[in-house]
Amino acid sequence: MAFYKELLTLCAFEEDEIADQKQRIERTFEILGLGPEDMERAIERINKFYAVELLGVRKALGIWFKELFDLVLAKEEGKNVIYFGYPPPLLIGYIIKYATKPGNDYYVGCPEAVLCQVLGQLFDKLNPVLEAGEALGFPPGHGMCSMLQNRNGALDMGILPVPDLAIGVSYYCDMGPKADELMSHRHGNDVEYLDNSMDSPWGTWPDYDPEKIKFMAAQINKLFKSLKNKFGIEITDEVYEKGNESIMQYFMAVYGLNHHISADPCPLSLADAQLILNLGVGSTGVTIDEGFEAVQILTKEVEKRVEEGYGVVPKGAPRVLIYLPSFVDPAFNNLLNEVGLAVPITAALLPPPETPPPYPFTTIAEKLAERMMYSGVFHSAYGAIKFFAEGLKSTKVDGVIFNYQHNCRPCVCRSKLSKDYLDKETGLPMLLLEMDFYDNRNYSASSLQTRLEAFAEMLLAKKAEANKGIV
Amino acid sequence: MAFYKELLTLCAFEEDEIADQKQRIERTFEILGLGPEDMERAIERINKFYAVELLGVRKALGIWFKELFDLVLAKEEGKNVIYFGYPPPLLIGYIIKYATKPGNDYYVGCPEAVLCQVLGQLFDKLNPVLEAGEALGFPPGHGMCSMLQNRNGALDMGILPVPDLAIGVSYYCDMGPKADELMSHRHGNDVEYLDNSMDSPWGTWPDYDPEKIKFMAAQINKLFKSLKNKFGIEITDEVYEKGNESIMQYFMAVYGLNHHISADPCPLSLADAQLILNLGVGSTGVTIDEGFEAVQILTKEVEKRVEEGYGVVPKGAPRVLIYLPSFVDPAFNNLLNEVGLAVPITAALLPPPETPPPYPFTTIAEKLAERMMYSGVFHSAYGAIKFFAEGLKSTKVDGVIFNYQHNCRPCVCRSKLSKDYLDKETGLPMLLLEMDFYDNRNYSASSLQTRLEAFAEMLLAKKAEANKGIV
Amino acid sequence: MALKSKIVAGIDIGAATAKAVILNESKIIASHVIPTGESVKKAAESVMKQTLDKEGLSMNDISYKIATGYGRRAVSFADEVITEISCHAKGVNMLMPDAQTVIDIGGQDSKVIEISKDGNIGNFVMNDKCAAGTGRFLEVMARVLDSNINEIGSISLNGNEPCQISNTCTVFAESEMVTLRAEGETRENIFAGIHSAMAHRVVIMGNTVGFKKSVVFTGGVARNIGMKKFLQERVGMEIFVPEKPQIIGALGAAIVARNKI
Amino acid sequence: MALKSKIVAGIDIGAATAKAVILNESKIIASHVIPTGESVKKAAESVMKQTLDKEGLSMNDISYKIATGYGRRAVSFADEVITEISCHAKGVNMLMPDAQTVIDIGGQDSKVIEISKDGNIGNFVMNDKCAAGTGRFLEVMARVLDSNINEIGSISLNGNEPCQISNTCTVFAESEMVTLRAEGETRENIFAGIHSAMAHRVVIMGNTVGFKKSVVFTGGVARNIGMKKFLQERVGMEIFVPEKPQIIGALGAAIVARNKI
Repeated sequence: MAFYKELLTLCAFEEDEIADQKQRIERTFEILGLGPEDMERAIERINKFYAVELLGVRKALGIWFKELFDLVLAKEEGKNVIYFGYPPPLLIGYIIKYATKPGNDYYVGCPEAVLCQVLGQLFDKLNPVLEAGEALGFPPGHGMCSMLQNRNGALDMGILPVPDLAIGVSYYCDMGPKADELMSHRHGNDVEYLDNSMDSPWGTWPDYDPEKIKFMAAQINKLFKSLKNKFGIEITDEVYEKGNESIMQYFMAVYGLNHHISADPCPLSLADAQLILNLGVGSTGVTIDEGFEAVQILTKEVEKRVEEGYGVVPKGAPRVLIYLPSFVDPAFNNLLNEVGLAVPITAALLPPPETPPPYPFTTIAEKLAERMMYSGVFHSAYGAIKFFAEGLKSTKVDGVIFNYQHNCRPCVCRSKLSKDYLDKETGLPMLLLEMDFYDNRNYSASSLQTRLEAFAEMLLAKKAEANKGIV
Repeated sequence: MAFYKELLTLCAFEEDEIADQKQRIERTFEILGLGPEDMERAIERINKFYAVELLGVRKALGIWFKELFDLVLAKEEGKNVIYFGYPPPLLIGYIIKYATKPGNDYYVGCPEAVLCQVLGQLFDKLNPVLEAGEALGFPPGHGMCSMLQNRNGALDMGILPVPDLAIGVSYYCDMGPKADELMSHRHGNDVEYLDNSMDSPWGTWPDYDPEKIKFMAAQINKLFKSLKNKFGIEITDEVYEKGNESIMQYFMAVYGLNHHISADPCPLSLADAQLILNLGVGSTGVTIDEGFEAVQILTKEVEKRVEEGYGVVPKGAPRVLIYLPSFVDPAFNNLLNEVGLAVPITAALLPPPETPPPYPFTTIAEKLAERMMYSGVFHSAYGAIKFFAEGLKSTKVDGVIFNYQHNCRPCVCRSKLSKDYLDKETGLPMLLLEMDFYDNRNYSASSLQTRLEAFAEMLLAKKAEANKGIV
Repeated sequence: MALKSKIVAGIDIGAATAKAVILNESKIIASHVIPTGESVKKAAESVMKQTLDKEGLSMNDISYKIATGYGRRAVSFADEVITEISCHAKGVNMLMPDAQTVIDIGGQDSKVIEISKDGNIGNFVMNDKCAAGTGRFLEVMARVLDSNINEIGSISLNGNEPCQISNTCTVFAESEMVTLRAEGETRENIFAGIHSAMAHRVVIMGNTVGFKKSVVFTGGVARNIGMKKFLQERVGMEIFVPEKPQIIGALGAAIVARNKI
Repeated sequence: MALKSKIVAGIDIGAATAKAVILNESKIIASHVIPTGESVKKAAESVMKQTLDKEGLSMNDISYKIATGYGRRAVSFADEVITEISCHAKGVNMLMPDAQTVIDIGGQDSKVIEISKDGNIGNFVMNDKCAAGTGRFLEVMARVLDSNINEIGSISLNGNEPCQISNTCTVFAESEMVTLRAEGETRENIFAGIHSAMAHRVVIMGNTVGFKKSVVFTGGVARNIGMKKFLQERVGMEIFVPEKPQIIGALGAAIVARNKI
């Protein structure tokens, strides 16, 4: 039996699918240096961290593997390769992918997210990649997150195809484009920048300087022009509308799933939820085609759990909102449940405020730029916090875990502001946690666990005190 | 005798000037909590680190003190206060200052640079300010440079006046504006952003996307409009031209001084040179009026040293170019000379390449934006490195010290690229050094010294080997 | 069996020391502290046994046992585990009901805890990625100057001019020490500087939670009178240190155990 | 006095140990190593005296003395000071003229040095803000596992499955150790993991300079055979360790001294 068969079967691959894909699978694992021992470790980790009894979870795992194969083999399979940086311009990525769907001859995605999830969370083998990134000038402690380390490191190790075009994004963090510049210097690929600056005065969101939209729209149009000239890809109104529809369909399904997750007792672990959530972030390929189905299957399974009263934590457990499910390690995500916290929702799924965006832009590029601005997080610290605070008010939770990338300067600068502001606006207890996207090298697991447990103990005690009970 | 008299006399203050300014001086020192012991320490440090026998050096020290008084007392003296971030939009700052010169009722400057120089380098008393900044959410190891820590920390300690307007700048680093947002949240001041993104593809400088100039020009015009509406300040063509002239006069004088410093033996220490260089960076106030004179005096004194064959290092000492004179500590700057290295030039004074900027922009705002883009360092990593490499070729040095702020992501990402590229282009030995703007808290002085000494030993050996000599 | 059922135990296994407290209703009838050594499991068994021996008790006499501290999950005989953060709040609350703030500095981490009215955690902060404000930091510094960790606190009180120890990283602070030593600075001033710097770091961290009266200082480092002094200076209010500050976590665990029976 | 004039000395005062070498033309006639202890000044005098005593020499017999190492400036009797980076290049160049690369790992820092044709520094890199790749790191780890620093290298060779020691910070690596220990991992595997991680860190740093044949490993840590093995694995070529790797800096200083007379 092929050494990877057990693993892929666990991840909902069909027998003939494995046979059909034999060459692709073996070539991918060869490039990544993944052998039988790695498969065993991944199986062990998957069984330990994920609810593999749920077909939806297994399907999601399978999609991640397919994303990995498509990514690693893209060039060898004669595809054009387009990368975008992190945090990804999702909608733009989806729309490009949609435009190129007919020929199926493009890879469009965010490779660092795929590596983080599969090589990191599933195989626990991202460290050599991060170290290769460090060796390029992204050492730890230099304000470089592991997302920046891992793409450049992987390219230097030769385990990722060199893209035909990289879309550098600076609307949130100014470092992605520098990492892209380093990449194009070393590998000679083209880069197009999607620039904007996450700078608006405190208190202004949802208003902003329309000049920013015009600038970013010009950047997006430049990208569209380059896509046309270089690849013949045309972003027409129809492509925009249809692409948009297909993504909205996916995300509405995720919202629907989340609705069930917010039951009491909480029926799905954060590790499982994260698998699905990050699919939308990390990829634009297989997710569009197969992700929707996986979410639907999982939703049915979760519905059933709710009907049966099944919970990953006891009914009545303190409910927390987490800012971002961790990329670090599924162990961290599960830890939240282990210490007795229900995690019904993440910030990514908070409902948008009811105020509409203030300016009626009409072109595709302007509409895309405005949607990003309106999301708050790319507007300003205030925009991000305010959006979060408004969403929190509509959500019944007992506390908030604000976990932030300790090397991410937008996050860091916002962390303390957030705690102060949210404290004032909502009065909810908030735990600040420093993390990185993938960095099991730099956190002390036992100290993390103590903090989470203590937070759970505190929330339980507060609930008991509120009910005039005694612990 | 007033406890500060000896210090200010050392810094070229006249007796009646001290008497006239008594109240201002005492009030400033009171606000900053500087007493007799601090004066003693500053005197000791100044005598130790600077060539106080040179009137030009003493004048420069005096100007820094005047900048400090003007800054700290600005609000109490009824002035309007305008701050700009670091790295400062110098030309814009100068022009605003020039426009407000007639009434002398504005403070326009970069407060963190003044604090770094005076409270830090002269008094060695910046640590409490940095710690106050840390407490606000700028802890060390979070990719926040000490410039960001120190302005916000000082505002929170109440030792800096709250500005009427802060000009947030993100054309180089995206964090200044976030720090500005934190400031305006806490202190309620207005902020105007000068946005741009330092993202252009590798290899393109001096070309760039003209859209960037248009965007930045729109930002500058927005600032101008706000200056007019808020303060009635008008940036006319005449103000632009005259303001520009007065700065160019100052900088040409600095270039002239530098010409003499590049003699062999090197006649001026880096600590002394840095005092003058940073004046141009840290302030737009007294420097315009008195800085020019100080530079002229110093130039004459240095000329005399050259005539007499006086050097701060022996004739024939290895010559190095340093990327940035340190803000950390004058001890570091002097260390270069102590280990036997002549430092005839810093990157800031490299001659610009001969290629003119590619696009003929005409409005004031566009011209300002284009000048920044053309300087390379705000263009891209490539722009910064290429500009540096071209300048290096026209300069006779034996090695390069590339010291970079370890928390500064644009610098960090560029550091290794620079070493590789400069190695290829120039073959010059290059020492990479991690620093911060002011952070004697985070470096090991003895290890720094060992590296500098070893670099000097290496350069000496290479010179000897080249001359077929034997060490 | 009425008597027996009221006897409970709290066991606190820290990175440096293992502690046990045996409680009979509200009375501490025995407590003990030993170094944790190489095996946390063995340390837990050993400290429990030695504490029981003091009063001639056996494990069967204890009706409920709660483990806390860094090694809490390795205490196989415990009925339950609770974090040391809750336990310090509980322990302090029993000894000083009006106390609102705990500063707990242990071997590997430091915490500032707000105590709620009922003696639970109201809020807390714990050092994240940096060990500069922990007992380990003091230990390394003591070793650099060939000094006994138990003496450096009182030595520091004799420093009339604390050195400015500016480094925030343990490793670099160490090389700073070596330099000061080479420059002939006195041990007193160096230790005063170290304690002052460390107190500052803890207070910066604790400001997120705030320091409300009364403030109690617990954990092994609380026996260090130099640290108490410099913390008081930095916080700007009186700080109380219980008689046996290192057993407060174990005491808190025992109190929770008592409430379970 | 022709004889006397050819005798020179090199003194290398490191953070952990003080070393002296006495050279007569090209022959090492005496060498000695002592712990640096609390006073670098005293250590310098003491190691010099003990080295002289071995051959019944006195300070007057030495015509030129060069000090190097972290405490070089405290060696009051030295005629000159030179960095240990130059000295390691010189020392290795004398022992192995075809060597092009030195890996020097001392107590407080680590360096990778390229040797020029003439035995000078061709290029070098030294750890900057992190002590994770230094002797201090190993020392801390040894102490956590109650082990002798001189034995951990050979212990590590018996680890058949090196643990993944992923933490890059000394302090966090330490807590990782504690966890592994609590989980029952063997000392052998833990030490193998520590050595492997540290070797990797040194090699990442050294890649800036590159590793050209032959590579020589010097400094106190070079006596650690585990570190040699893991460095070889990471560098991918054979690494040579001189007989007394810790005296190479002092030897280099003596060689430069010899060239001065």
